[in-house]
Amino acid sequence: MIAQALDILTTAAILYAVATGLLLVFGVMKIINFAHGGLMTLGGYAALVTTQLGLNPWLAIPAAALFGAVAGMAIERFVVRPLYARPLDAILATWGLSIVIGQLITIAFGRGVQFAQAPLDGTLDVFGESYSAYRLALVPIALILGAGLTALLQGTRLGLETRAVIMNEDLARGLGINSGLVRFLTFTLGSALAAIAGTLITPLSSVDPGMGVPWLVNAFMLVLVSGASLVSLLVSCLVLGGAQVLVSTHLSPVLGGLTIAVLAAIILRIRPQGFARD
Amino acid sequence: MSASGIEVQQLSSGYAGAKVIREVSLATAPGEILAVLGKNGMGKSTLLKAMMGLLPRMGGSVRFAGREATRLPPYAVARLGVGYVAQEKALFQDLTVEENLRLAVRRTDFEVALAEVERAFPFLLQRLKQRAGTLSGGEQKMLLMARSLAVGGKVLLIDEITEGLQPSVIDRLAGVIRDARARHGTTMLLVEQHLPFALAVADRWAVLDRGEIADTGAAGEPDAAARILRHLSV
Amino acid sequence: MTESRRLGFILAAALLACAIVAAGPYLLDTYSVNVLTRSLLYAAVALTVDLLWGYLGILTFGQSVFFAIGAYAAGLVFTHLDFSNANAVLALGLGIGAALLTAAIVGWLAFWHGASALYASVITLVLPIVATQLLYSGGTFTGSSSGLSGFTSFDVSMEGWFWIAGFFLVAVTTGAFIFVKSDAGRLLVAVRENEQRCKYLGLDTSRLKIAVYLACAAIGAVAGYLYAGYSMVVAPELAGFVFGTELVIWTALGGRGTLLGPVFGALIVDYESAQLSGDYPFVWQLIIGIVFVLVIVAFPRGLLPMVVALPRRLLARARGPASPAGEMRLVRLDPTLTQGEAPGDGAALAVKDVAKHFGSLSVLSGIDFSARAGELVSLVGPNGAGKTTLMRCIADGSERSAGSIVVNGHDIGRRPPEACVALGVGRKFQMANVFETLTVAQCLQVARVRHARPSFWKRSRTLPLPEAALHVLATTGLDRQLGTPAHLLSHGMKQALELAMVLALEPRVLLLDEPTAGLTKTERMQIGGILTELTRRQGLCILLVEHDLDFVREISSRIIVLHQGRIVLDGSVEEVVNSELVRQVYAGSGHAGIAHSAQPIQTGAPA
Amino acid sequence: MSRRNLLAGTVLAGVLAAALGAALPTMPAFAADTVTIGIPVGLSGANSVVAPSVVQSAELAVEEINAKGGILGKTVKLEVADDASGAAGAQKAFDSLIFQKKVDVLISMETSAARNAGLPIVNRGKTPYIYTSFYEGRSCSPYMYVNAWVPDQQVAPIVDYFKDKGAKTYFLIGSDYAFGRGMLAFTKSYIEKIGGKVVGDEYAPMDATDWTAILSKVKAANPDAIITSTAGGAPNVTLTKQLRAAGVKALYGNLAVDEGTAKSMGADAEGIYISGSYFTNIDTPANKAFLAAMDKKFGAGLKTPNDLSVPEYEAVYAYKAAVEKAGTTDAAKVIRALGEVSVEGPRGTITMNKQRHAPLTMYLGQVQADGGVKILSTFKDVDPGEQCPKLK
Repeated sequence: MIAQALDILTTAAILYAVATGLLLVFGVMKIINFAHGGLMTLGGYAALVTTQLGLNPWLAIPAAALFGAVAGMAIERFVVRPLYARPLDAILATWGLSIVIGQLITIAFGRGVQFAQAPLDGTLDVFGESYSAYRLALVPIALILGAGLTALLQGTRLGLETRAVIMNEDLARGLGINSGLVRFLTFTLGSALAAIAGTLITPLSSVDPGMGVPWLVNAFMLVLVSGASLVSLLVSCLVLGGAQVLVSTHLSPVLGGLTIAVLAAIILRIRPQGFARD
Repeated sequence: MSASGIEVQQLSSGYAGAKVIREVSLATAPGEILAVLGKNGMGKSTLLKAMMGLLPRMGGSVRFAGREATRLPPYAVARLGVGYVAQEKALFQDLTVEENLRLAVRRTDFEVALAEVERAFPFLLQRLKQRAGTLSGGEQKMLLMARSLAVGGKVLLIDEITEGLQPSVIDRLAGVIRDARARHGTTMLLVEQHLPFALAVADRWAVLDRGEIADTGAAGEPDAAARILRHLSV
Repeated sequence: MTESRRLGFILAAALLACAIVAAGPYLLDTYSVNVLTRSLLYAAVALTVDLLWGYLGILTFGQSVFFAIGAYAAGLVFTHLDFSNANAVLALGLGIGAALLTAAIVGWLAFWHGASALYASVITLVLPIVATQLLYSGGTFTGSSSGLSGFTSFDVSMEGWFWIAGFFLVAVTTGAFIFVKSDAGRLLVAVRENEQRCKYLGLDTSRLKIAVYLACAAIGAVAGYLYAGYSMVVAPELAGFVFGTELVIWTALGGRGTLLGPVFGALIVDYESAQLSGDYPFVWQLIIGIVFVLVIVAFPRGLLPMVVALPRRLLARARGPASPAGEMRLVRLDPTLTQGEAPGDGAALAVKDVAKHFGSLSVLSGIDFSARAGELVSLVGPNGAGKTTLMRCIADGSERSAGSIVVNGHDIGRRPPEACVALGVGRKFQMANVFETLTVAQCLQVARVRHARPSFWKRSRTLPLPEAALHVLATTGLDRQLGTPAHLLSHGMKQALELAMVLALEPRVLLLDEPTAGLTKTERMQIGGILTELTRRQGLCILLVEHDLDFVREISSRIIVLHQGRIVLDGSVEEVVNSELVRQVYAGSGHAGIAHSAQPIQTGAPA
Repeated sequence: MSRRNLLAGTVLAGVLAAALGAALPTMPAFAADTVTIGIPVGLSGANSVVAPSVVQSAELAVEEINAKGGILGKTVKLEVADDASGAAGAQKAFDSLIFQKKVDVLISMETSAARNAGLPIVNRGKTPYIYTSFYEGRSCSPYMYVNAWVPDQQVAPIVDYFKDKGAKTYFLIGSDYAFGRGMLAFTKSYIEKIGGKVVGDEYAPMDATDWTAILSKVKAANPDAIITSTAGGAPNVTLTKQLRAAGVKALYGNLAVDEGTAKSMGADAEGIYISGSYFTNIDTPANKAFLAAMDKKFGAGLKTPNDLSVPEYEAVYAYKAAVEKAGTTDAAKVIRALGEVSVEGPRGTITMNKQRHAPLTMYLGQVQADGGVKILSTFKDVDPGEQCPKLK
């Protein structure tokens, strides 16, 4: 029981960390960024380079944020900006970009599976259950990420302007808010978050040019179900991530792998706004 | 400083392929209040949106307080010190009163802005943490007005602020507008359908008919109401 | 060019293509024949992506699944039951049947009334992921990751397969080409352009989408079946997301909405990748990725239109101005046939206690009125009074929050717009709402689909319209611009076109939201004349929202005044015009006089 | 066209021109005095990690053979083609090698999907084909020989060893694909045959990298030993990492990890039991000579030789022996000869004479703290069992 509760909790935490960047971009720009997986991969390699340089593995997080942000700026300026009016094309173009990112990484680092040093090893005892320390650490990390993002959105001028653009872009522009700049910064931040997520999953996963892609579809479905709210994303991650763990444990891991995608599709069929409020 | 308030010359605008306003020219002195009247669908809101840059300007020019705004995007127009009070969905319903005010106030000190709000609508200060969407219709209009005043801009464009309001609220808005002009010399363009309000507040008026200026005059002229009603009446 | 000459031309092109296919094995080396045989089959699937995405506007990542279904049907039957002619037929039947069933389920999920384009894409994205996983977990039955191999198949030579694949592709492409250029095929573009208008023209767009989706699934399954028969192997990657997106990439590169572009895109890219990926596997994929992004961003129409544009422009210069496209002749329908359904006993339109609210915000409440056939009722009131909302409630059963609406004696219940159209409701929108890329004549043809089933292969040269629609066309001069694409029309002309389209539906209850905005004075008066004539001669019941009160006064038989979501006055023109109340509503000082409109306001401070 | 479009168009045209330039056909060598060996291999996709080592060992074999006068006096030439580790890519690669490059033989280390996709093309081209990757077994074609292990050969060493260590309960974990299922099905029946008990067997999707739910079950079942057979690369690595992170202490046998991967996994790999027909530590003169030659030829660029690359090296020699025995490169004769010749290589003496498969000497090893593999025991000439009873 306890093990399963911890599984659900940590799975939800991982999913949350992976999906926030995508959610932010979708919320502000109404664009699904299929390069999210590629940007996660970038973060994974940032972790690799960091540990190969002999630096503290935790330093991988700011390094990844930097890489992701720079890539995000370039992508927004040259690919996403011309496509605001064509959201379906934006999906395709960002998917093409993730192919490009994957191949560039392959050419630079090779196709092989690489290993980055994990910042935390071993297990912790929780209510008599010994459990992976790093997985447990992901729960507060995801919460910090969520709280930090909430603080940014709720507590700063930029966050306020971002929320205003999400709610009503025309009105925001009429009040002197440069919504183009807000979009640019949002995409940059979303890309940085994607890269951070890539770093966070490396201790659980391996580093290879395709590492981010398997996460993409689940993250994408979670975002669609959540609308543009960080709170409903938390709910979706717990509910759908929990369902995934339960199905994997009690039915079959193969069905478990499909749970999030299929459940999300059905939820959206019944309730197009998903878990979002109105 | 320039000697001009609002200068609109030969402005045309509308939606893809359809000009709603055609070569409209208007001008006000600094600190002057101009009311634009007209029936529904005659292009009044289009005029304001085109001035702000929210709709494409298909010819002509716009200047505020002597500064060129014809080619500026909306946020840049707003940063020239032009406040815009839209007719519909002009508040962020899910944001609090305070956040709605903060969004509009850029460089100005927020405390100074709040003092301005307190002077006009003191009740809003008690509601700062309330979501704007939970305010009543009249209160929302007052918040809208307060937000424009808080900016402390040189020019205000106001689209049918009186729509659907009780007479007492309308009276109060009229007072606030006159007060603002008296204290800050704000230039204003009011789009209105409420004739008594328009004539009570404005210095001059213009009637827009099918996208063109059909008539103009001073608010003080004795036959103003009659002339305007001819354009508005059934 | 006459219709038969046009079709003859297409068939001649198809025959030429067949000749090229027939010559293929004699001109190409064995290697190219082998690789191209598969590419030809992939191209047939890419074609279905184009039909769905380029024409119907549904971005699909899941066409690979139908290809795999056809392939696996053959693989499974030949592996587990052995190959025989009877089993070959069985496998084909199973493949098509399973593809249709899958497509029906996906269609039900993805294309319901109100589903967004993004949602449909999401479903097609989930589909290959689920399908691949099912194939993996099929154990020895599906061969899991290794797929099925080593089964016996048709005894056909390599050249034979090349011809089969080639002729199949030519047949499918020709069929698709004839279809999309036919009267029925034009509906695809109409749905992509403006699905809402289609629904309000009485077309069940969900059904149309599902029908096309089913057809595309069947084509994909046949291609997959041929693939398995030829290559004698099936593998899960055939169903995968990667192959699904590859199909989209080929389509995008070739040029969506051109049919030939995706076909050549698939052939060239797949053939080239066979050549290049051996030597430069990563660089090749990088190039494809970069070119794809570039095309999507800078040349969304793809490369074929660019390639074709230059010679065509030169050709056009040599030939001089283009001759007007196929001439369309207007035909007047016999008025005795266009009366539509006879009005029921009671009122043509009865609105009982209708209310509409968004959350706690009430937009309409207690709306109660009825209108007889032959009446022209005008709805007036200031902005935000709820006029357009009321129109919407009458034309779409799912809109209102409470109350009932009866049209010609039938309660509309919760029916969608297309079903309300079938009951006799016709709605013209406030902003001109037409199909921008279609010509005037084509827009009108789409509007007539409900009455005259369009041909799946021909283009009609005549356009039979009811008199009222013809009258609008003649009055506004649109009858001389039948070949003009709608986006080139002025705003006023678009308004007139939309009115004609709605009249072409032969409605019994006509909802008009500002039909004359943007028209000149004379045009307005002419439209007014047409409307009054419709009510008088054909017994239409018209509900008109209009701001031009002069116009309203001129043509109405009755006026309803809405204010803040309620009916404040319902009476004759005289009564309304002379009402002090209405004057106050419009001059903005009437609030005190309208008791129920006053909302309590807490101001928190003395005024 | 606007200036921007023009610019983009120029760039596009440039890219296309580059692509087409690269497309200029590489003319097949048609000299009668060469023997061409085709190597379809997963340069991209799942197998791309191991593919370079496979190509290197083939290159070494060819260089050595040519240095000693080639095969029947003809120079040996390699043609490598990428199969993208999957069926569609394999079809292109086999088409290209057989019909365009007209190779005399195919020697391939590939995924089962790629092999299956290639076989019908091999049948059409009637080309001799040596498959050099361990696989789930029972793939048969009159044109194909296999010189790598199948479950019947690999599983016994590990399970026997675990039994000796006192293990009674076993938990099996695999990726849901043909190799994973095939290996574990055999493992399960073997464990039960020798009196052990399988307390759980679980499969995750082939590309899964999240093993949470399965690991919770493992912890709940608390088995004496765990045997895993996952897809190579990321799934294998993630399983090992997460298994270690979860603090599972049972004996851990991994049927799918190779020496190089184990080395790069670092501390997480320590203690894993692996079984195979080749480890770099095999202490024979043939292996030492092979490693020295590889080191000399590739130096710093050397990819560690492994259980997938060494069979490739030996297969080239097997083909040489078969051609020399047949006295010709004629396909039918070479195919017959392939089942009769023996090759002395780094893995020992190998003859593909058991229903197109080969008896192999198998080793049980354990990964050490430094990443090296210590060989614990050796099993001589393990029989592949009934693989293709219909073929001789």
